Amino acid sequence: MLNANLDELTTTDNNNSAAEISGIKAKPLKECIIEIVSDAGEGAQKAGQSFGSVSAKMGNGVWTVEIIPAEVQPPARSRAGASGIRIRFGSNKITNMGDEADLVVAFNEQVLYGRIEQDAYKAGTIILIESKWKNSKVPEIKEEYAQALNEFKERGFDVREILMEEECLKHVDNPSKGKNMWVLGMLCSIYSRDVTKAEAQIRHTFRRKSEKIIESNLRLLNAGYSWAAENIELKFQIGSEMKQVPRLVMNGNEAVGMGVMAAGIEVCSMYPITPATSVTHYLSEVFEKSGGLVHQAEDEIAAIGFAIGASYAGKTAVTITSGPGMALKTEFIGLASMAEVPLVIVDVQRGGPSTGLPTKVEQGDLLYAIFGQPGDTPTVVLAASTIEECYHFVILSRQLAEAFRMPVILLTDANLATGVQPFTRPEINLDSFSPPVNQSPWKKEIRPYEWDEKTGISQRPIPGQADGMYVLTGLAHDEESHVAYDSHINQLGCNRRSRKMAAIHKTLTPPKINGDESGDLLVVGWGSTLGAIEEAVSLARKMGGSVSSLHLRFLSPVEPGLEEIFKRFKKVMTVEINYGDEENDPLITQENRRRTQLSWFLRAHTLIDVDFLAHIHGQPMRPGFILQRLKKELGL
Amino acid sequence: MLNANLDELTTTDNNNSAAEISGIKAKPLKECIIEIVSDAGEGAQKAGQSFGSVSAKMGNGVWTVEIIPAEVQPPARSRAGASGIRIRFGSNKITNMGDEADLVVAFNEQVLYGRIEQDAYKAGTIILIESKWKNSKVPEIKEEYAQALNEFKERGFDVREILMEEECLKHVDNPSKGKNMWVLGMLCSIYSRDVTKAEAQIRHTFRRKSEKIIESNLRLLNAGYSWAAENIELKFQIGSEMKQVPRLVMNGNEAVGMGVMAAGIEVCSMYPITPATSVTHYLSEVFEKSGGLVHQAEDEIAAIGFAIGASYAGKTAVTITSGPGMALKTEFIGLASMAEVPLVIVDVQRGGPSTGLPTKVEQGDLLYAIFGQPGDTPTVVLAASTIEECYHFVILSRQLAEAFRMPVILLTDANLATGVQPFTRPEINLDSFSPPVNQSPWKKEIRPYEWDEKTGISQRPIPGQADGMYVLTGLAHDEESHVAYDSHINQLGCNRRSRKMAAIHKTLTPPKINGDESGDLLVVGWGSTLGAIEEAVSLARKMGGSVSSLHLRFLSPVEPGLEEIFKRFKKVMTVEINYGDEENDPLITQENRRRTQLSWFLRAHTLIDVDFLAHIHGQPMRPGFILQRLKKELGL
Amino acid sequence: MFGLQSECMLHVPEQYHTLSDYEGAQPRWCPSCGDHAVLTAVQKVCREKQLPPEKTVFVSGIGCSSRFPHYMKTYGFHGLHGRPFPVAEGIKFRRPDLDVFVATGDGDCCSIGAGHWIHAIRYNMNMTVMLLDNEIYGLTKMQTSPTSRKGTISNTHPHGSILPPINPLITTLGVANASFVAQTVDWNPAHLYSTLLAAHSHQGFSFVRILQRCPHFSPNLFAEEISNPDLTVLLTHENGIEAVEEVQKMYKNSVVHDPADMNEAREIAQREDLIPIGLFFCDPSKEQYDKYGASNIGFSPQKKADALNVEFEKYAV
Amino acid sequence: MFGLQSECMLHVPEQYHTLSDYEGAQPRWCPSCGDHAVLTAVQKVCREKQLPPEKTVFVSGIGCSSRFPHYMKTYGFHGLHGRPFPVAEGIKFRRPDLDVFVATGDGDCCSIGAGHWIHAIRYNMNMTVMLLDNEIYGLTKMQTSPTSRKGTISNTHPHGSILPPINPLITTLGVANASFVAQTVDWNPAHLYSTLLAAHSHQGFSFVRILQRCPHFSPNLFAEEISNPDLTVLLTHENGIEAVEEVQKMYKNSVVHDPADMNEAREIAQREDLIPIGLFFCDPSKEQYDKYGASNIGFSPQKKADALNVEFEKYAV
Ligand SMILES: Cc1ncc(C[n+]2csc(CCOP(=O)(O)OP(=O)(O)O)c2C)c(N)n1
Ligand SMILES: Cc1ncc(C[n+]2csc(CCOP(=O)(O)OP(=O)(O)O)c2C)c(N)n1
Ligand code: SF4
Ligand code: SF4
Ligand SMILES: [Mg+2]
Ligand SMILES: [Mg+2]
Repeated sequence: MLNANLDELTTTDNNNSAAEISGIKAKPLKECIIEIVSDAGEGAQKAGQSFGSVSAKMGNGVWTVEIIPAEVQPPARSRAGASGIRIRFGSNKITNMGDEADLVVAFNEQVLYGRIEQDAYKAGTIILIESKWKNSKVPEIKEEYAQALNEFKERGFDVREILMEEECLKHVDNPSKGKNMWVLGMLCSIYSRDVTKAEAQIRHTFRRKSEKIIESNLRLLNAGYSWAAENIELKFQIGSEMKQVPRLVMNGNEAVGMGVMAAGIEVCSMYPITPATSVTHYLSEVFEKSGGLVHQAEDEIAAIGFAIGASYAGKTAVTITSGPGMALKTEFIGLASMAEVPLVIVDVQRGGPSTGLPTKVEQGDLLYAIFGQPGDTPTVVLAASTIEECYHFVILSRQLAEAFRMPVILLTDANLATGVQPFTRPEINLDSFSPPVNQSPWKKEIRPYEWDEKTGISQRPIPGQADGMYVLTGLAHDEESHVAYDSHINQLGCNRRSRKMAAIHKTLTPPKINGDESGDLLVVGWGSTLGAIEEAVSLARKMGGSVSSLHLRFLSPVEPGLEEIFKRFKKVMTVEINYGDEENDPLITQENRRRTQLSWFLRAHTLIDVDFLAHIHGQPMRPGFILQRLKKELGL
Repeated sequence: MLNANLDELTTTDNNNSAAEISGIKAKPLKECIIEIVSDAGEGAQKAGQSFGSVSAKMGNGVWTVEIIPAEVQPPARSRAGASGIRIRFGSNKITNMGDEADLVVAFNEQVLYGRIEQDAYKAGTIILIESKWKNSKVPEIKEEYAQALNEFKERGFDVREILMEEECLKHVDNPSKGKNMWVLGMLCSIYSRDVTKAEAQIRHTFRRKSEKIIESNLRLLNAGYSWAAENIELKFQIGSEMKQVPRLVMNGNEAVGMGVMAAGIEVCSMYPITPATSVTHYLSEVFEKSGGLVHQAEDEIAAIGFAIGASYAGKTAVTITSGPGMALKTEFIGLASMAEVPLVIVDVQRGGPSTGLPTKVEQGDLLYAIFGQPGDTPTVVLAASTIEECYHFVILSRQLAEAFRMPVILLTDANLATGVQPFTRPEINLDSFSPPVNQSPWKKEIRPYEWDEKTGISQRPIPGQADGMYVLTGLAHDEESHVAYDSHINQLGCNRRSRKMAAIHKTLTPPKINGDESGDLLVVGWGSTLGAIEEAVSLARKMGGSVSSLHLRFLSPVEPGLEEIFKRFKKVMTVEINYGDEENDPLITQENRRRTQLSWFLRAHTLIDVDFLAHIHGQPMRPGFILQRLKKELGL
Repeated sequence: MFGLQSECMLHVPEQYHTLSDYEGAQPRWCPSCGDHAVLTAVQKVCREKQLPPEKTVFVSGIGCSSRFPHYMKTYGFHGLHGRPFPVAEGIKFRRPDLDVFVATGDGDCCSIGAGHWIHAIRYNMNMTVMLLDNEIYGLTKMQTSPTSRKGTISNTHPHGSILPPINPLITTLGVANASFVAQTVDWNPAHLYSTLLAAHSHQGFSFVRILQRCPHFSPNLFAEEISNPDLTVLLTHENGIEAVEEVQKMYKNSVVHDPADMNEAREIAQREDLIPIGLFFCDPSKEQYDKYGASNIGFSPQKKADALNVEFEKYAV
Repeated sequence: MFGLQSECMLHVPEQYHTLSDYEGAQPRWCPSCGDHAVLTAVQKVCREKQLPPEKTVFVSGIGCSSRFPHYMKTYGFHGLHGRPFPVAEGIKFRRPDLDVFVATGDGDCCSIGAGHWIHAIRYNMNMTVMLLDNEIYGLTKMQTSPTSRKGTISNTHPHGSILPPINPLITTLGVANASFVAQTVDWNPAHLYSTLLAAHSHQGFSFVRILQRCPHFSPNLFAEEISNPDLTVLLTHENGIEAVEEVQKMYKNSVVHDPADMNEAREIAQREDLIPIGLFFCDPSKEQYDKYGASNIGFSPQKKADALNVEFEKYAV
């Protein structure tokens, strides 16, 4: 099952010592954060992705995340137009995008401002900036550039001007098309990347382009590499300390898409919506080959209705969407729960409420997923915390949906969707590809909702099975699926559907605690904040803080043992990308404080006073932001 | 403002002593529950409503509630077809439908079975049954009837057979059309009702019919009255102990409809759905005259979008629906909250989940109303507990929606919708009819979301106001309503919208406690269960129980002081028509027990272990059901 | 998850199905409701075609008419108001072996379901669609429907409805990829039966509007047309609905209409003087989305695993 | 609640409005996006008609095209994807004094918004509707739209889309109560302007499909039609779009089409060989739902109180 690439990987030079390149001794680093920022369309992301892949192939831990402009069609050289990529890489596993960058390559000074507004840099951050602007024929630009450079220096940045385009012009006619590859070469030199791996990566990236284009890109790569070797005295070396196992590298949406295939799902029904759509872009390309199809429906209601129809007919189905699309699926989720149709629903969360922040991260759909239904609607809710889990949890979701005959909502978010990280290449399990139900003849005496008294579980017939015929309905119904408005039948049906949740709960184990089993502070998180929380906690622990963390994957039913665990800590606090009133806001009291979703949920669940640290900046949680609060809480 | 009818009312014979009718001494009663049950279409409801109105006019407290068949088009003489009415009336205010009936008039024996299955009767209940069936030419019917009568007697019912149709035939040709009026006459005699009031009521009910029809109905009324006076030895007298004030009598949906007019609302936008539709049936008749219009939209999404458009344009608007319709409104409610469009949303709750129990009562939309949105979406949620509140809370909802520029969800339910009760005739306040915004020129310097820092409140311009122009958006936006994805702007906007909730909270006072301020048990309720809870609590208190109750009208923000109040009681327990796992269900533990919606909410809010008593029988809560549990809890 | 038999290639016993093999629960419509006649006709079509009940699925929304599946002894899906089409499409998408029928009402299809309706026409999946058009909301007790005639007195328009009705035939004919559009009436069992039979035989989305009486809420709606057959015009053509003698005798007004002629179909559908019944348009060559859906079913687990492995390779480092 | 001035009878200062009075935020569409041309044409129409900006409301859904309101200096409502129509209807319902425009995209209107679209046509409220049809999803980055031609390569159909496109003109013409249906193109400013002017002048729901270039995602879509005006056919008629000389000179293919002729309108709309531009159908006599909405506005508080009192009487005991 292994391929050539992997053989390459296992023979990677695993040495950690400083290498010597072009005479300068490369400084060994444990890890590093770099950014490439530009106007939209200048290829910064492609360069960064290649850099990330090369680093992953060199055995590094990697996390890359796209910098998406705030505006859809931002004007050039504007703050709102900052587009690009951040790559955090190191000798060990990297789990989040980190805090301020160590080095940034900027194509103009205005986009840098955009990033400065996001607190992307610190004093000392190295700025490699395209300096053609200082020669601009437009006086305003010249002026803007000069002024910005002064300001950057005042802020303590280590600014180095580079005439990137001029350098490119030495090798190609139109530098605007390949500057990104020149930058990639430069970075490869600075960070002692294996340039043959970078070449291979370029060949892969441009595999559908002409040889001429590939050649030109390779030329620029090498030019950037040589130029840097000769002109820049920065040289770093990041070795690998990780066990070398076969790995895949992709973003969370690709991981969900692959998970859909690995789960043996046959129908993915969707309506485009950011940031979920790219899952289905990926599937639209390749799903056919694994015996599945994407259906682009006329809207989100139709998308889920279609998936429910397919599932009713015995075909495994998923529907994928984000916030506003989830809102539209409300009624059909209720039907799936009521009529017990297995269904996987993936919600790639974005900033809300309403249309909100379409491209940005938030964890604001938690309570909607659990309680967002008129009437009592048992639904399983799980959340992926890593890109790897994006893959595996789709498979798990299908299994739960079918075993318990109910809808399963899998929450991911915009941070996972666009973040890229290598993870262990999964084993493929042929069992996943089985059809959802045993299609041997149905026993006439078994009713379509023959609820097990204890677990609420029942087997379902599918069309085609003689003697299994029934009419599914969203009205109150008895075990025959006959419409029945009697008091006791309604009570019975609700009860049986609810028991499935207790049955699932029984199969869960308490969450693992990261850190000591008791102490001063317990941080509770869920979803994509995992890496940042654990990093902050481990930093605080190194500083002597008595703090641990735990991370929830199952939100409904929630994992067992929480109350008991919480009681072992003096204080419990969630970390969430969600809105919550601050304690010292005007008019706010303990009583009327509107709390973040998870903290609120956990209070009801444990009767323990769970506090929170939260923001809704549309940005991933940073370890530094969390650490700051931990230090305050722990008196460090 | 008072009318002739009211003058009549104030001169009502207020005497409580036993009257003498036809020689038999009428037995004085404090209160009484009677039912009329029949196949659908036999006019039982019309007779019962008239009886209720007459009783109200005689100064009694009254609660009538329709008995709606489980089936849409049930076959005749079937258990599922039981259709009719229950009237509970007494010398004091009546707040709920009570427990078992004292007397029932049945048009056939099968519908009685339907009611017996609902535990509508007890040993000793008097059954006046149409006995024509015993002469039926269909042997099965004869047999069924005979068998049923035996069984009824075995159950201890006081069965009296009456050849109703035969009696009617003495006065009219087609008894199937007027039997109900004959029954009304009979009941008037048994309960010493003022027959001239009954005549007036018939004239009113049939005011659009021909004089011939009215005459025929009057004839039957009087025939029934005389027949009973001569042939039935039952005679009761229910006096009035209530202060005689001008009153209106109507059901909760009519009260909502009148509230809409009284609130000065101009646009009611809806899509038909049971049990909400009758509000708009009523409004469709009369709204025009008070300067409003009902818009029947193509679906619920369009209905709320239309209302939001109207409100944006400065016209007060309401949208009215029930469970599945609420589900469809999810996305637009989010927009109204995000873009701060005042809007009243009335949700007449029915049994869920999904299509569920369309005609039956449940309180299952509570958490949906509060949390049913992707992202943080501050929304005011209030609930009417009485028919009177159905009226007043629409007015309050409009005021809140406009003062705080946000959506307000008003929850009622199927029990209030169809229950009929007299309440004090409200004062009409001309101020209610003002347009929503001050339409004098807008000051150019005021921004469209000029959020007050402390309260989050801002004034809004409406189209037509020069210098107020802005583009409303559901995307994250700043105070100018400009789309902005910056971290701090998103945080600011969410924060300002949230502060409005704290500001509303500050205006609320703690709920009044029914009973002692502290004790063994506190019962917490909301919505239509008020009457039953208070009745049960007062019965338990009379038995020596240390129990009090409180009833919430504001659920979001929730009324202040709860934690402090709860702490004064040894145990707190909600009473809800909602699903919750029973403690001793298989697999259920304290940890995985899925709790009812209000109890869950209050746990998070107060960190106090709030228990619950609940069912989802699709039936109103009965005082006896609650009392039973109170007795257990209190060791009575 | 199970692995015993798969891919819905189930064993269907060979036996002759009688009418009662298709009869489900006792219908609970009002006694003289037009839906009864439709049910009977459909059951006859099933028998005529000898559809295996277990391979037949009736899908509906919510409404009196949407109770239909309960009264069939087949598989059924009585879903959400306005949403029968997406569900039916999902059922059919990867199950070419199933026979799918949709029963919908004028509110269900033309009001809340209008968007799905338009798109269902365009998907043109092989299914038989019966629009039970009583020009009123039955189940919720007499509200105006989009097909209610202007001036209709209903509970939401007690002073008469404001707008002219939607004509479901013309609307359907206006959607790209429409492939079969017919109209019939509940009160002529022979024409009803022939029309449904033709609809079922057509490969694609067969849309049949059935004028349906709701005596409970609009007792006089079609009274005139029923008592006077001259108010009906019968569309005849060799490619049209099969000409039954009794039907032809009954309706003296008839026009020969070639169902390939879209322009004429629209002109006839537009007529307001007479009720045209028969086949308006039929084109079996239209693109069928269910063919796309069936294009890659039945892959073996190994084949799926292989495809996944190919993907892994692309992302391997 | 306030009581100072009411019933939206606001004082509008008399002044001459220049183009810049209608110019809102700097448009953020791609530089050569067709939406720019539409924006310019609309601003000219506003100036020509001297619409008071504060009495003008632009309503949209979500999409590139739905950014439109932000670029006007009037009131605006940039709402939810697929829902511009209900919002616009609500705005217009009780505000006859407002001029309402709707800007919508092919996904917004014809996919997720299809149901509302159908019903908006039927309501026939007085508003000007611009369907900016680029045959693709722009904002979400190139997915298939219902108007994408069969075989379109998009991110959701990388191997080519499956179905023939919906033709928004024919669909609109198929809905009862349609009152104004026209088509124009973004690349002919004169025709674009005349069409929008005519649409705005029409009393009722004026539906204009604008073929709109999205150079970002489908650079070659209308390239042929733009370079070769003979691929366009101009509809002319004395009751049609005003005949501007430069337009008539440009398009040699023209047909005289009476916009009262619905059947011919449908036939022309069906043509696939040429792009027909001009007025397909116009009937100002159709029922207008906004007239109903405006039928009882402006009641005094006392009148409302009196009506309520009458109701109280009915329910008094
Ligand atoms: C989301 C939702 N909205 C509204 C309803 C209420 N409802 C049920 S059936 C119906 C309309 C029925 O009319 P039609 O589709 O014409 O069917 P008919 O009863 O006339 O056969 C409505 C509005 C519902 N069940 N769900
Ligand atoms: C409920 C919902 N679903 C999906 C989306 C995502 N979305 C935004 S715009 C759009 C389609 C845009 O296409 P179109 O309407 O043709 O406008 P264009 O961008 O081409 O002008 C989609 C699917 C959304 N915002 N809301
Ligand atoms: S109400 Fe009308 S449509 Fe419904 S069952 Fe009765 S007759 Fe048929
Ligand atoms: S993506 Fe297309 S439609 Fe959107 S702004 Fe760019 S060119 Fe215009
Ligand atoms: Mg109908
Ligand atoms: Mg588009």
